[in-house]
Amino acid sequence: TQDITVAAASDLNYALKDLAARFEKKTGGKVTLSFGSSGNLYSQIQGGAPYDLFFSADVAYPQKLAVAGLVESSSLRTYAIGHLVLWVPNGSSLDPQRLEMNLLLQPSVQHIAIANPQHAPYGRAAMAALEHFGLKDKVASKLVFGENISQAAQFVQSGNAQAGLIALSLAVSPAMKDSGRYWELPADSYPELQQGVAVLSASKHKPAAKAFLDYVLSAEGATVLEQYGFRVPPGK
Amino acid sequence: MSDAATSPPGEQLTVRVQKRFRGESDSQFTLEVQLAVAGGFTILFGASGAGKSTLLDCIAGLQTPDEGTIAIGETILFDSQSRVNLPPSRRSVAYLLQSLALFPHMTVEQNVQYGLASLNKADRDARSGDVLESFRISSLVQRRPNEISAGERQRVALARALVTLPRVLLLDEPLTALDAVTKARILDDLRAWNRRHRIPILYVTHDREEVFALGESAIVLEEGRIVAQGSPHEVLQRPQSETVAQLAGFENIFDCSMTGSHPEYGTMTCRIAGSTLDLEVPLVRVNVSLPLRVGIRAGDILLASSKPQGLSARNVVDGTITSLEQRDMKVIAVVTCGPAFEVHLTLGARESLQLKPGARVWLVVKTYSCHVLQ
Amino acid sequence: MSDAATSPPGEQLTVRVQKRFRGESDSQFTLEVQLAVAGGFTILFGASGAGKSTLLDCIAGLQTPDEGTIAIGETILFDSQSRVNLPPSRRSVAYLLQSLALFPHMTVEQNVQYGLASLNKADRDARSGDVLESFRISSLVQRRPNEISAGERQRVALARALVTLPRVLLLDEPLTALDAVTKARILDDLRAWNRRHRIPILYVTHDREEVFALGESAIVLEEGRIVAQGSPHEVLQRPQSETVAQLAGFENIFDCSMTGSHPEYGTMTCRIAGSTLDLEVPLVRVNVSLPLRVGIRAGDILLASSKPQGLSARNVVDGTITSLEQRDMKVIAVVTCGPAFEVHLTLGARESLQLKPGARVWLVVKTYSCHVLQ
Amino acid sequence: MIIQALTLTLRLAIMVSAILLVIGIPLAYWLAFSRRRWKFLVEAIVSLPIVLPPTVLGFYVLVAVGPFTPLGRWYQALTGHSLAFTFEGLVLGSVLYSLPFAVQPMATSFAAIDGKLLDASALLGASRWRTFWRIVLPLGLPGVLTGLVLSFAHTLGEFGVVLMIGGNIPGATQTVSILIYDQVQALDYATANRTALILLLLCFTMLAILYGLRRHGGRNLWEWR
Amino acid sequence: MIIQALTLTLRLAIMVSAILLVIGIPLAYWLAFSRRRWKFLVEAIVSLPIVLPPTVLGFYVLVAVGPFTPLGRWYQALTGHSLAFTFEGLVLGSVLYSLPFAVQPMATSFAAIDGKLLDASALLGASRWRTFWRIVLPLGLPGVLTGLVLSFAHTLGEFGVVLMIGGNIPGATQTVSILIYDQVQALDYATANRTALILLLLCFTMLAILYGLRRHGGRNLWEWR
Ligand SMILES: Nc1ncnc2c1ncn2[C@@H]1O[C@H](COP(=O)(O)OP(=O)(O)OP(=O)(O)O)[C@@H](O)[C@H]1O
Ligand SMILES: Nc1ncnc2c1ncn2[C@@H]1O[C@H](COP(=O)(O)OP(=O)(O)OP(=O)(O)O)[C@@H](O)[C@H]1O
Ligand SMILES: [Mg+2]
Ligand SMILES: [Mg+2]
Repeated sequence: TQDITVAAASDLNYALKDLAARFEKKTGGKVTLSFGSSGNLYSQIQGGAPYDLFFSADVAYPQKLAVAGLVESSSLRTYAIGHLVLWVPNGSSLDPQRLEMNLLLQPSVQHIAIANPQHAPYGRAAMAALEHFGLKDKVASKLVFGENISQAAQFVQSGNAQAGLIALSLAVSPAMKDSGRYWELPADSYPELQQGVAVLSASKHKPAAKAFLDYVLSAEGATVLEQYGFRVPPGK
Repeated sequence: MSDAATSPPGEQLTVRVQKRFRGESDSQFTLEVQLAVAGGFTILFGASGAGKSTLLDCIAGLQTPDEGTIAIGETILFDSQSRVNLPPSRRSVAYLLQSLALFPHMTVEQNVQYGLASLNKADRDARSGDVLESFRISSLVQRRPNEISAGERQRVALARALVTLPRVLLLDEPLTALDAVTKARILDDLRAWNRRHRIPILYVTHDREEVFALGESAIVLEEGRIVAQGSPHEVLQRPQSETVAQLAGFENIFDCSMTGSHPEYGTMTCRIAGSTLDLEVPLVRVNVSLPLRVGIRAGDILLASSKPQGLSARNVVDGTITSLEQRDMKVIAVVTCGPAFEVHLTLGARESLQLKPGARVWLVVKTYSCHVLQ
Repeated sequence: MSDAATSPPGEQLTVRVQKRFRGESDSQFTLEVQLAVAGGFTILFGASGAGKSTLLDCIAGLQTPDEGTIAIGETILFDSQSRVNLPPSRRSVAYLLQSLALFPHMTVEQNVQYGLASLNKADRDARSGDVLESFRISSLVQRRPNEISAGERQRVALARALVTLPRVLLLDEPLTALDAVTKARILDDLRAWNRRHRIPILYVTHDREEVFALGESAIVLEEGRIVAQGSPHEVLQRPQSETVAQLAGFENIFDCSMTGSHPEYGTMTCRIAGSTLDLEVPLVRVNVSLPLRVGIRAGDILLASSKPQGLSARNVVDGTITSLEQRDMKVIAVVTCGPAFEVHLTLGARESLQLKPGARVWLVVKTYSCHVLQ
Repeated sequence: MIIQALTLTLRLAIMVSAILLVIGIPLAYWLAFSRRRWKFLVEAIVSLPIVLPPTVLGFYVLVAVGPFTPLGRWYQALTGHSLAFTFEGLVLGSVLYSLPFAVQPMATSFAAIDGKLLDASALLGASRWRTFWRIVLPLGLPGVLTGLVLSFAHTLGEFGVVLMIGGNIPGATQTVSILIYDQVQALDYATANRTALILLLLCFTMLAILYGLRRHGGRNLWEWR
Repeated sequence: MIIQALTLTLRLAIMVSAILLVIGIPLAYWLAFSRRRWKFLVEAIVSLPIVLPPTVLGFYVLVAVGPFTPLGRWYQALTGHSLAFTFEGLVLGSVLYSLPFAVQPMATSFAAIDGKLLDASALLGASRWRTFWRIVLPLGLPGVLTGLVLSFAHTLGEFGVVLMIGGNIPGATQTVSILIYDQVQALDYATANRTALILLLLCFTMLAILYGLRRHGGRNLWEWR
């Protein structure tokens, strides 16, 4: 079995570490994980980065890479669907379950953290959700933007933003699970956050990469992903 | 610099310091002096490395003595016991450093006026203008130190120190880079300045002319210790140590032993070692068991071409001219009569006596021209 | 420094340069000289700011002349026409800068050996050891420049320049910070060095003693121009310009007009302006319509307490002593006889003539002691 | 948008440079002339901020000024708002992060001044204050200038700290650096190139003028050697 | 993992500092002593890399060394592999980004050396080369040291360029900075704090030793004032 290097979006941090550990135990192959923002990883793959597998936070990046021939189109899959939650820290007096999106209109909410909608998938989803609830203009001046969804989470978690629209995968992560409360946004309030994966054309360890990909897409993989706040696309 | 009225004598500078430099194993230097400097010029004289600059540094506060006291009048500048140590800026001491330390980024004028911050512009200009004028550097006011000559720089630094109104003035070889004419002029200015201010001035120089032009008293330093003190004449004419003697310009120094004493005349006789020549010298209280030395200035010895008669001088010795050399306006003759004497003569004397190497001559030395050293 | 054999005369340094500093509106300085310097000491003499350091800077390559040529023997160092301009490092010129420029981060020894990189360690040590020994600074070898006295620094810088074997040596006031004894010793060393090497040495000094101790020839600079050139005696005894006269120590300078000429005796008579006093002076080819000046050294004037008879001196004038002051070993008398004359006497003369202010005296001035300046 | 970001960036850089002048020069003075035993510890600490990744430094600052710390609460009580996501927050973070770049060259320059000149100034009765203004500062000017240029340029380019503390709010805390970063992340290379080019040209012009001035006109100020 | 990252980081920082010594000192020398008219342009250019956000600079470097440029192809042909995502790539990026921090303080220090000393050296027959080694370098050492400390620390802390060019591959291109950044991104604050603390302590110790040495033992080298 061969060693592989996997490039993955930051929101997969916990889930993939768990999956990689299980996979290594099972097969004996070594999986090296390299996390980054999907945009950076995209640029790096364009620059010839020596990754074997690319787990993106959306499908657009792998699709673009497929068009450019940098990933194998045949391997392109949606491996998970992300969820958006409204998150407040424990110290907050506001109850997201009760107020739902109206929480954002409370005067005590001065800053709302989201990821940057220009390039982060969760940011785009958050903007869509705000529009869906008719809040976009009302809260526009309260928005602060993280480089990625982790930074958005840090904004709220440190208390500097009073609420944030972040990934469910982060909200249930060990780091945040006990430090705040959340309300999961209805799935129809924003476009589905499909997260795509593909094997790099330049990979020298394609069989191993495919093996790991298969494992992630397997039923066992799906269970793990669900556990970390992702939903697995139907029909898989 | 017009007011020539003499001010009453001012405060006195008293110094007692000890300062040791710990050399890297080999050499070591200790300054250990005690002195009181009254108003007016006190010349600090001493060989290179004798500790003159170190002493001034201690007074100005640039170096901290290991032990001692420094005071101007009643004001204590430094006291190792009571741990007083005023910073240089509060000592009211003006100090012309040997290295000048002109501010390179300021013009000559800005340099000179630096110490006058408390005055208004008109007064500042007047004060600095006067000094610059009399030091002949007023045409340079807009230049920077790197654009003027070394002698000009020295005058700027002197002007900078003088325009402030210090309680003590320290000048470390202030006129070395100057030609005779400029130097004479500035010496005049310094004398006039001194008449008006009468503050203690410690003036370091190696130049005997400056000593006599300025000095009201003199201090001789030797290896960090004071070896002589008094008026310039006292110090240099009655030298008690060989260093002072050499500094004072004794071209002739002889090892002698006492052969007789004539207390009634205030004289004694000494024989120059290795010869049969006796000299009559002034009687001094000496330890007879120690070797004596007698110093005679070459300029104090007279030459005669025939044996002189009926002179008051007691030492008349005949000898032969072994060399005759002209240097500057001076003729330097060496006369051998057992020991060799160096004699300085005028050009006129050589001519009128028709001196030539090989000629027989008589040396005439007055008793009081013989200086007993120990 | 033991080998005392005199080397044959070496190459000659020829200089013709023009260099102008453009002052900020007010003052301006132009150096414009042409000179040839043979092996041995050539003294460069001149008032502060006369351009001495600038001339040396040009020769060493630290400043670029506006125009001219500089060559050592056949080697052209600088030529504005053919655009030759060797960098200082390739001129084989050793230069003791007035500012010394010792390397602050190196020990005395490292400083002195800096120019000896091409030698092996043993030779380096031998060469520098000799010089350091004879300059009496060998105990300081491990110190840094900021840990030694100013005079010691000066000797280190001199040693550093001398240990290299240059083709030309430039020394800018190398001994100013030294006491008489140390200076005399180093002058001896320099003379010995010169005997062995015979390279052109340009030596700047303000000190007449150094001029006569070292100088084989002398050049006088005045406001950037050479005003006199020749042996020290020629230059200073027959001064043709007032600056040189003052430098040469003429205490008495009188404006005169010619009243008669006696070509047969080689003399002429001059009347001191504003008086009826005639002086007999040597005959010189002068432009009668221009004012004349006559310079007389105070030391060349004799005093007599009664009218002298049967003397060869032609100028005998009676006057009155108006002041009598002792300075150093010298008595300075001012005698008024219409104009006032300064006269320098020995202490002995004062005593034997029993001179006092107010006393009537006769001034005796030899014709050849009167120097005509124009 | 780029105009807005540019204005903000320049305001930030000028503000940070000004503050660094005010706190950097005294600190540099102290580092250069103090004789305290523990000076070297302070020297080491001053350089520490830059060994942390900027984002991480930013994160720590964010936590420190957040409502869960005494500092954050105190500031909130004092001013009525939090430091995070404000211009003042950006200034704080940037000052912290550029401090060593300002202080170190200044301290080096100050320490290189000939001690005899400081002595001479004191001997002429000048207070430490006067000596500082008339001697230390003019003679140390090249170092001060270097420190300023480095910290100014560094503030222009830094985005980790700024993003973290500022929250990337257009018009309020979005600097040009963040803008370019966003454009690159959005794969909008053409716009990113244009923005970067504008920034580079602007800075190049400013630096060239500065260095050119120093060389030609500014002789009075610092080319007195 | 932290050991691995630390080793890599130190290797990188030492390498970068060494290279900056080798190219920074001559460049600083030129900047300090050249009399070219256009020197001020070079001075301005040297400072330019730091006005770009590091990630963006990294991005441009990545493009420049990528397979679509002559430079990238030439390097690939020469060495058989690309510069990107290798240790050498990290070194390149870091050198570029830390250059101003190294060069500027050095140039300032060199320019402050008393010209008379350089004259004296030349007069003693020393070549420019010897003058440089024996006079300029020892007397400019405080500036060289400042430049080194700043660029060393900056290389330790910088992660934008490194992340972009290196690609965050543990063991190959993952520096401590990136590691800490990753840990913060993963919201794993406890680990991040620990890693940051280790880095800070390490650097603090190194800097304190360096500054302490300079103060006490190293007198021979640079405390000759
Ligand atoms: N950079 C400059 N700009 C303008 N004038 C200058 C500059 N350097 C020197 N000078 C002037 O040139 C003249 C000659 O200077 P130089 O240093 O050669 O004099 P010097 O004969 O060596 O005097 P000193 O005996 O005082 O050392 C002086 O009047 C000085 O003011
Ligand atoms: N920092 C130091 N460490 C060790 N010795 C020193 C230090 N500074 C001075 N000395 C020594 O102290 C002695 C006195 O130095 P000082 O500068 O006072 O002499 P000086 O009388 O002024 O001589 P000069 O006439 O040459 O200027 C010298 O022998 C010198 O070598
Ligand atoms: Mg001294
Ligand atoms: Mg000169």
